[in-house]
Amino acid sequence: MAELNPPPWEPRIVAFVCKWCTYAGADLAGTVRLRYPANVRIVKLPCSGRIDCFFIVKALEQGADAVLVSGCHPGDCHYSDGNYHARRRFRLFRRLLEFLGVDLRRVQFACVSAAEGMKWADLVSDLADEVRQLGPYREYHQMCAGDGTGDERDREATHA
Amino acid sequence: MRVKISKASLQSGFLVDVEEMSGEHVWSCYQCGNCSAGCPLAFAMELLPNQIIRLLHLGQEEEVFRANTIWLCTSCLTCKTRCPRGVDLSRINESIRHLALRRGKAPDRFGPDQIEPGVAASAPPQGLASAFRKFGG
Amino acid sequence: MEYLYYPGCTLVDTARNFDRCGRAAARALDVELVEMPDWTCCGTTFPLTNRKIVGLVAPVRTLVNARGEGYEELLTLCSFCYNVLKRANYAVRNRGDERMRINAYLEDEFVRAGQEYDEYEGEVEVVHLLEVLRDTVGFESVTAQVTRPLTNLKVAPYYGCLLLRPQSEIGLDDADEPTVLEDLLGALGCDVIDFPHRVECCGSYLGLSSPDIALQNSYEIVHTASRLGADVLAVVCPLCAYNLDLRQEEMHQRFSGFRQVPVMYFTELLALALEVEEEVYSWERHAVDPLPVLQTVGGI
Amino acid sequence: MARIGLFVCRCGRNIAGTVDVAEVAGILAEHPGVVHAEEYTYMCSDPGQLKVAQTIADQHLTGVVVAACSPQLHERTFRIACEKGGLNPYMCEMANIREHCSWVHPEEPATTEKAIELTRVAVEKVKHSRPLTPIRIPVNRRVLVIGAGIAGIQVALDAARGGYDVVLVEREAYVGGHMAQLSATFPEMERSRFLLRPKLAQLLSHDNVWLLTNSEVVELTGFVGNFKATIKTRPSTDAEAGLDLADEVFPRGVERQRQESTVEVEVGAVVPAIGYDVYPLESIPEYGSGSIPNVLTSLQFEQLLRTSEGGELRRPSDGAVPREVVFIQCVRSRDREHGMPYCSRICCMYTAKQAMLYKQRVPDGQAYVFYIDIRAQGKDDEEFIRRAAEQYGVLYLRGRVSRIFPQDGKVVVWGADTLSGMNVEIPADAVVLALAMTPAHGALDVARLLGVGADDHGFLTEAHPKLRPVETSTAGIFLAGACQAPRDIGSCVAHASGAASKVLELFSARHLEREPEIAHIDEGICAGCFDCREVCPSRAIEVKEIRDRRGELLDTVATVNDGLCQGCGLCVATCRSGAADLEGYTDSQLFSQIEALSSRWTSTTSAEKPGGGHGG
Repeated sequence: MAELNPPPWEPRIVAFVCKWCTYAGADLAGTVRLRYPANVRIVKLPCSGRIDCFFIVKALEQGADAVLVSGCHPGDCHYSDGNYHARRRFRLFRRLLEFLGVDLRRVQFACVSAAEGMKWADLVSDLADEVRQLGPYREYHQMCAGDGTGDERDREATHA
Repeated sequence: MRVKISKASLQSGFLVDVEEMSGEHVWSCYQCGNCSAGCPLAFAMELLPNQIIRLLHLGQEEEVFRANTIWLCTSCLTCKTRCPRGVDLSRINESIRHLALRRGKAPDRFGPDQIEPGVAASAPPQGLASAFRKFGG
Repeated sequence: MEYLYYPGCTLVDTARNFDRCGRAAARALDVELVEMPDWTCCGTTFPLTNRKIVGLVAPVRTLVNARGEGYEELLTLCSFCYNVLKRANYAVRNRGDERMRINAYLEDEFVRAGQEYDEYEGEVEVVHLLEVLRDTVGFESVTAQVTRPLTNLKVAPYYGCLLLRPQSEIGLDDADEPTVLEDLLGALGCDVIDFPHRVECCGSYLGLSSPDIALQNSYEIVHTASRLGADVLAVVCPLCAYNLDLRQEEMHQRFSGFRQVPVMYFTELLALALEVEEEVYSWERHAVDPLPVLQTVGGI
Repeated sequence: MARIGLFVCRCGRNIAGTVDVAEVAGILAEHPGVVHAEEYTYMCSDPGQLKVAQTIADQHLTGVVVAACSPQLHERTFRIACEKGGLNPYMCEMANIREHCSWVHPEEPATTEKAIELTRVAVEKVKHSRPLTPIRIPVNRRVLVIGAGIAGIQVALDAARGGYDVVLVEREAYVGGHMAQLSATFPEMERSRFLLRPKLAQLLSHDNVWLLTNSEVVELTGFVGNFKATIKTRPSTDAEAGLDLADEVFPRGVERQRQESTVEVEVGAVVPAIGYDVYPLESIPEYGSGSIPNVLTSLQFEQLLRTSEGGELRRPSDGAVPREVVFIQCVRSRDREHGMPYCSRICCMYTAKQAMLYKQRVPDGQAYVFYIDIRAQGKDDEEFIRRAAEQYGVLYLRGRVSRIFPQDGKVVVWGADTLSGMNVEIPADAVVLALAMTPAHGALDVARLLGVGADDHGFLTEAHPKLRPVETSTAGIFLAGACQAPRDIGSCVAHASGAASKVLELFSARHLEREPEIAHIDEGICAGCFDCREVCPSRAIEVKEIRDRRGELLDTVATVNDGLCQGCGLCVATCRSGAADLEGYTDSQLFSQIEALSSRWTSTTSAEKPGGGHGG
């Protein structure tokens, strides 16, 4: 029997979220039965401040096509300033990723509160669409293996 | 246009007359619309039954007399049966009809002269007598 | 059993068949309707304003005369008479000021006519034939005496409004959920239709004073009955009969897709089921002839 | 080697409707470390929980994973079940395959695939979990109540009568809040001050209660059982002494504070009872923004009624007796276009009260009420409104008022009466606006200060509207009165007693147990850079000196005070040497979860062992 054409490729997105705000926002999206694509896998953390940059790198290394980091809005953090530290840390980390040639469109940061179920659903579907256009993230493995093809690097060079 | 309302216009006596003649408490109506909803003749009425009561609340005599509503009430008592505040609109409408007739505000009275011969032959006397009584005053 | 019977103006005029079938059917159930001598108008409409005491004169005079005949009950067939007499009786029994004023009025009239008069306090009980059939004769015994059951004759029962309302003063049956007509028709073997418009107003006297408006009401009722497959529409009041039967020709012209339905008094159906002999029915009084459907379906 | 039991819940059709539960259990049954996998209709049911405890005993499980709803709902339930089965509760994890999966994705293979992956993540996490025991901490049996309106008073009284100390902080110079400004209450029509007086007397004489007026909480640190509050008291100005409020609302015996002072108190629980405010008339242009004389706010009219008891009611502008008074409802309430979509709940009732009180003062006066819907759901409320309409002749006009403007000495009101279908104009002598109830000014600052949520209007957010209406998501902080949502006095008192009962419940425990998911620092690795102390929001990082036997200082390292640590994990992410870690969210747990999401799993069949995976 002819091989069933394999299902169209779907991006794999790992989301690191804080349990007080974004995780509860995702719960709310469920309670009100919103619909959004099933590309995202949530990893729960106590606060966005707990999200170590290595988690993001590890997720990309394990084949994630994009990583989403989401915590509380400024001022809402249950630990009062956890998300401030996180934001400063990620701003520096983004410049490092950019320097390393990681496609920044594949690492996104957001704030979703416990009351913003709709925002979470929209955030996930927009991100899934965007990454679907970008296609699978093979460049990361090529970079790790050191045989990155020119185009990625050149574009970075001209761009920097 | 805008209707001016004041204490004077509210206590114009019209409502008091209607309450006295009908024995009904017009103020206990809280405008739920049940009477209008069930009235079999509402479709042909220029003002709904509940609006007649409303205009009594606001002392708007002329508006009440101008409308055909009180002349289409057949006293079928659907409204009284279902009114949550126990208001009997049939008695209120009859009182207003009497006031209209007395104050010369009634449209042309319905009398024997308005019956065509063909109808008179087949019409039940009960129908004629009740029509004359209701609209003759 | 004997009842003092008050026919009313219409039952000796355009609705004579309603009256004759009633008397004959009652007699068949050995209920004798003794017509009240020199009865006068019942007042047709009950006075709804406080001060119009003169509106009570006609009904209360009839009640006083009925008391004079020595009967405890006064039986009526037409729902207008039943309503006015019953409400007048209720007023006398329950509203002291009206009792006092109407008695003073009648006393003056009787004394001037050389008759003595003692105060009327509502001693007479106003009853309707339907009540008597239900509570005294009993529908089971009606069924037992039915010789020609009207099986598979689809009948839509129609009460109109004054037979039942106001419930607090009439009390014949529940104003919104009556069953007495259904039960009677069932006792006669009819296939009784669950008729939603059975207590909707037929247009009443507006049929005469504003005919084109009232046509909408009567059409609504007949059209619903015909859509529900009714062979016959059973009524209790000659004015309902007028609005629902005599105006079906106008309905036919004005509304497309309208199937006519014969309208019959419940006493006609009662008489047919009891096989009362022929000359009480005057089918020619019906605008829509019931005979065709009675012969094919009703087995008459 | 891990012996993990997996329980996949169908949740009736909530999960089974779009996720192939059998396949989730089937695939994961083969996962390394999983020794038991089954599905069940309702895991949170008693039989479901019993199944967990039973399986732990029968199979000697070292870890449990329940793939079901959100852990926010039943993590506690299943951890207790594990404890009953003899397994340390922290060796139990939940996979959220309902709110995050079955409820939001259609019935397609991708949904079941996601459920499998989320469950695999939980299994991998449990492999790296460690048994933990809750931390016991002392409880400070004193409660801080913010706001001395009727709600705050009730909490303070209940707690004081419960035998605990109360610190009652009130921003104004007087106590009694808005209730002290009212004339009478609905539907009983009792004088508000008379109702307040007994409660105030008990409060001001109760030696468990320390009342601080003219004071505000400026800082709050710590956590349940161990809060530290800094309270600033401002000098009471002479003007306040002259306030026309009768002295019964002035705390006798509290000497007037001359200069500003600050005090710190240690409390175990905090109850904000900061009440409400009224929408500012100044920002309502269509009603004159306060510039039209004889247009009064409901509170201003309340004061007029209170000061005219038994006498003549005269309007403030010219002292005349108003013969025609128009009350306008829903002023900025139920007004989405002005960001105020909610109903303020009590105005229909107090306006009827005000109209009746007005008619008592001015018998030949006429009161009108413009309304959209009369909302009178409390006990005897409907009858109360009917009395206003029928006995007192208050004319209820169904419709909003579009504009009011002054015209030859009158306030002309343009409204509609939709019942009669007429536009109406009333030249009134006075207009009373039932202004919307807003949170007290500064409510958002209080929310931020206490670390509790607030909705976008500023009403403080309860933990759960139905299940936990007086608690907040922060342990030890409870809500009382209108600060949570508009409500009337009766409901404020009930709500406040609810909050007080939570305080008493908290204080009645011998000691307090805290989740053990807190940070710890490996002294062997810690280089003593103390970056962690810079970021710690709970100031839980302390300096520890390591000395040799002779007391020579060898090293200084960071250590965590497990009484203060809130478990945010900032120190762990900041620590460059990896000395810090967070129980429940350790690096190894998180890395194992990320690897569980590796694409290698999905591309290979479950049977084939992943190369180089971090096995159990």
